[in-house]
Amino acid sequence: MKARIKVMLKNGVLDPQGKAIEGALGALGFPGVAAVRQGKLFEVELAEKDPTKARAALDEMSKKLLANTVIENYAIELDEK
Amino acid sequence: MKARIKVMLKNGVLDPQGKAIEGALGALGFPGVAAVRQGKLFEVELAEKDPTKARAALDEMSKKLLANTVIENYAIELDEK
Amino acid sequence: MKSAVIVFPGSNRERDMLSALEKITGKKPLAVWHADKELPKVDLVVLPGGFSYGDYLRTGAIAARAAIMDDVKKKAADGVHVLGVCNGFQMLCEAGLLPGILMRNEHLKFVCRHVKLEVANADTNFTRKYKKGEVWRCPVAHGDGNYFTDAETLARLEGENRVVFRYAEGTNPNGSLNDIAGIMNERGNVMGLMPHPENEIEALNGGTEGRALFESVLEAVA
Amino acid sequence: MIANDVKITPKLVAEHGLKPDEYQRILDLIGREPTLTELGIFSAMWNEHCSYKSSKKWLRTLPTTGPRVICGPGENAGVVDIGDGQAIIFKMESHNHPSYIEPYQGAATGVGGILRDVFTMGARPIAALNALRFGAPEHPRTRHTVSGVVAGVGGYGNSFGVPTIGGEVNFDESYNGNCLVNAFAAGLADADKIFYSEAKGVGLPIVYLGSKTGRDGIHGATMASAEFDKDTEEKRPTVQIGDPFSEKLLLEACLELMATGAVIAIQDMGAAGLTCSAVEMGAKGDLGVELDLDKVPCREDGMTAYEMMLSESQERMLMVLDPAKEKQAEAVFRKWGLDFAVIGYTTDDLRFRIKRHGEVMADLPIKELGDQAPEYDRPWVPTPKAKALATSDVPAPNDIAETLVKIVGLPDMASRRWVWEQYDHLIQGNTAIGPGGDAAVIRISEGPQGGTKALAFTLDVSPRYCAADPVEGGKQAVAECWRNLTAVGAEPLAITDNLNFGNPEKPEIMGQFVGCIQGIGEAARALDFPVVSGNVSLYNETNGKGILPTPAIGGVGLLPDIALRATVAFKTAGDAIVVIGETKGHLGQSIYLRDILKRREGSAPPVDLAIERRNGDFVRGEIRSRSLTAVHDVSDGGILVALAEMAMAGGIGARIDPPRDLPLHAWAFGEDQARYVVTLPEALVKPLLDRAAKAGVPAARLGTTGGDELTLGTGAPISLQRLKAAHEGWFPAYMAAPDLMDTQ
Ligand SMILES: Nc1ncnc2c1ncn2[C@@H]1O[C@H](COP(=O)(O)OP(=O)(O)O)[C@@H](O)[C@H]1O
Ligand SMILES: [Mg+2]
Repeated sequence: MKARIKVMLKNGVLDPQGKAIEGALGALGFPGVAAVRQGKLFEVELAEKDPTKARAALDEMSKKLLANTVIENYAIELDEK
Repeated sequence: MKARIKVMLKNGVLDPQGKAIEGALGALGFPGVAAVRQGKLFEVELAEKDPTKARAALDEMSKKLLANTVIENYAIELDEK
Repeated sequence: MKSAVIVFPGSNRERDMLSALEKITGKKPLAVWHADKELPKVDLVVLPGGFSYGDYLRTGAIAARAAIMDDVKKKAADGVHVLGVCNGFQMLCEAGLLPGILMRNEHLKFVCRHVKLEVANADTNFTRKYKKGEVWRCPVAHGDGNYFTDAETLARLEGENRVVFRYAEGTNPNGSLNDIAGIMNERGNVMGLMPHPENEIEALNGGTEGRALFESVLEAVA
Repeated sequence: MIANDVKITPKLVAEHGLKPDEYQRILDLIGREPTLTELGIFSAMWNEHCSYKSSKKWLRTLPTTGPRVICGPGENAGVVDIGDGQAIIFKMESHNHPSYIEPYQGAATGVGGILRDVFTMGARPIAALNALRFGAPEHPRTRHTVSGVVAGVGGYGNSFGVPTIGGEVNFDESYNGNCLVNAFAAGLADADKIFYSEAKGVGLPIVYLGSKTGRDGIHGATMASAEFDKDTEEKRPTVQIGDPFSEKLLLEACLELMATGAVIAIQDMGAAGLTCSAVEMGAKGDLGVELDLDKVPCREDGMTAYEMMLSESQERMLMVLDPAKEKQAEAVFRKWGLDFAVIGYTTDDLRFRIKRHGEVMADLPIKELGDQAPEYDRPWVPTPKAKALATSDVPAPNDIAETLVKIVGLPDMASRRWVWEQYDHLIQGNTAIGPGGDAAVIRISEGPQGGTKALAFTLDVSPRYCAADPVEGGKQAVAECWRNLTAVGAEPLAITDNLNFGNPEKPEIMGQFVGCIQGIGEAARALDFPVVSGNVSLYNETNGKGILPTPAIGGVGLLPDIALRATVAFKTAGDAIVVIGETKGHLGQSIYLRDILKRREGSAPPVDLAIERRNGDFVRGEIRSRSLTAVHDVSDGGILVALAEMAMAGGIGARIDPPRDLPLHAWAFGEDQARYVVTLPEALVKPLLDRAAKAGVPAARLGTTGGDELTLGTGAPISLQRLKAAHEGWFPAYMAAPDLMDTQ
């Protein structure tokens, strides 16, 4: 089963990367870019077939490794099929 | 208008982070993790209201800066509303 | 030899490079601001090491799109010598002046240590003062020096002797393909490498074998 | 959005870390109930971190002056004259609590903060060091903290572009819930172009520089003085994110700006950012300050005065500007893509006035905010003297050689290569001695004299000694620092300190603090090694258990000629090995006793400062007269460990003939102070011993270098290979295991 885990900085937490990219887009002549935030996206392939079990495992992985829950939020998307 | 740009390494392109995470997940006792790929996610806020124009601009940004199309694919998601 | 070092926001080895060039060529190199449109007339253009724009997007990615880069490409096309060191190498790849890309180090950690470099091709304007197969000590200091490219490009690089330096004696610090430390373009006037020859030029550094790289260009353009 | 006129309840007061009597003091001072913003301002100014209310009384006892001292404690960093019109500016600061909560960002912003302290005064940073203390290796959180902290220190320094060239790493269970991250930075400036925080002139513009203000670390300053407990989680949102890229731009912009002569006073925004910096600049200059917060560049919408005054967003500065040069100054900052905003001006009414949306949110007496901060003479009890341990009470190992292999591979003794290879220690091209020696050495390339001059740097303290005997431990920390500088051939100039202790409200902890300061003071006086800057970090304990007393000492030394420097590595086979200083075999509190026999006992090794000085001056003199080929001071682990380190560093073995008059293990692992191991050509031995005798310095032949083994008398030889494997192996092996720490 395939899944995606989306990890973004919590609101209000400074995002230096987003800031730098914002600046660069401006310099490259893209007007009206109000804000850019950069996050991580993990595509995970699991042997687990059962969605509930898979989700639980992914949640564990996110907490333990993929996301730094001190400053980041994460969201899990499962490809049900 | 809000949009998300998803940037992932093309297949066959080395992904040290994904590899390392695979290993770490194994070590942490998560069985059956077949593969992990790490990508980037950009949340962009645009002044542009018109979806077609917005999409065109985002496509430009991705080509010009956000993705290195030699090794990365990108996908654009618009929050239509 | 006249040389110029381009300064980007976040460059941090530009001063090392400027003083190395001055010590070796005896001429003060020019420092060129990234926002300028045009380079002065010089024999060597250097993209220095550092963390341009924080390297927040992809290393060298934003710098590769700076105003000055159009003229760097023009000069390169005109045959002017262009050298990219560390972050500069990453910029050259992002700018398409060199093939491939520098990925995150295999072990994901920044690494600063001395490695052994083998001169894979001594028949270039950047290495003519070395002997082929010669192995010398040089420092590296980077988090993204893991050279990667597709099989065909790699085959071409090797076939055309465009791999200039390799990590030798098992000192590959980053997992780089074929132990690649530095490569050049078809024409041989653009070279990028991850190690820092500018930090191996005087007794204080514990070795001076980095000088030969600059002396090679010096001789080539003389 | 927080209203400014909320009722100030005892609960609210407590949440701001203010004690009831401290709040009463506020009421008496301003004669009315403070607004919420004012309460926030007081909490920031009066917490331990900013006010030093528990430590002031004792810090005053430290020697802070000397012929070379240009500026002692009280400014952003200490300033010391190094001749040729040049000055070295340095300081050390802790970021312990933030680093425990979020190791990477906590450590990174700690480095950012100390770098800012240095370049705020007009110096370009040339060296960074870091003293790190972690919990027991087997503690579930330790590995996670180590990898995050080391990556954070490197992540910031490498990107900023300063060589990180030294420090310390220790492990002890007392740091399990409270790691220590002490960051040191030093910068070079022209002695006549140093910038201070004292505002001068009425009605001058106050300018905000650097990054935008967000809700970062609100109450970080308060947190930094709050003991840890289970609800640490709740404090997490106060974590700040470092942006080394912006800091690099800020450095270049500030130095460029200072060169234009536009800067009258400048102060970086550290803990409790805008509040502390603005009050300090005004109070120092006997001026009032009025700020219009609507002008402050903000990252987030709807920030209140309260939030803006307490925000700890990084990479920001405050400056009093020469109005005539305002445009010029702004151009510099725009060029570097940084924010530049006039947010207020100096006044003559000695008030600290804060406006938001046209309303006055705070109006306080600016001098009292600092001067009237509470100051405590906390009750303290001297630490009971641990009784000395007779050598006969310490069993010998059945195999000295095997024990040595064990010791060089201990968590506290193993090579720190895994750590410092993640730090760019070569950038700037002036690193003459990098990490791994006694002190690191940086060439001073600028200046009229050219490249011959150099500076040496080291960080030192032995917490186990301080715990056994705070006074001796304090002396020892300064003495070892002085010794490490001497061992590379440097003349020790001055020190900065970072005093990490537990809860000062406990008399026995306060006793440790008082004792260590006494020892530091004694040593600094005896060695002419003044304290020019420093930092105090208290309340380092978790659930009531204090850390080992850890007064880290950062020292700077001067080498007039970089060619006359010494390193630890054996240079050639056939050199004679000589020990300088007396070996009595003091095993109390030694590494051998603690880690091999698992006994934390005995008195700390006594430090005789007169002898320390005599022996050190002798060794430095010998280095400068080019008679020595290698020098290493004897510290943790004793003389045999020092010998092993020199052999491993040089890849050359040695044959050692231990003296007969001492039990072998006491000679090998005793940690007597004021000792150095040196090597020199055979022919020079006799003259050296004669000179030593004349100087009244104990010196004895130990053996001869050569081969690829270390051989002790008639004992079985140990191959350097085995020693190296143990010494280099521990850290990578330890860090290779999976990090089982749940970040949630
Ligand atoms: N955190 C660190 N960062 C950089 N270098 C370090 C760090 N910790 C230790 N080192 C280096 O490792 C070497 C050994 O450290 P230490 O045993 O404390 O030296 P000494 O006993 O001479 O004080 C020193 O050169 C020191 O600078
Ligand atoms: Mg030492």
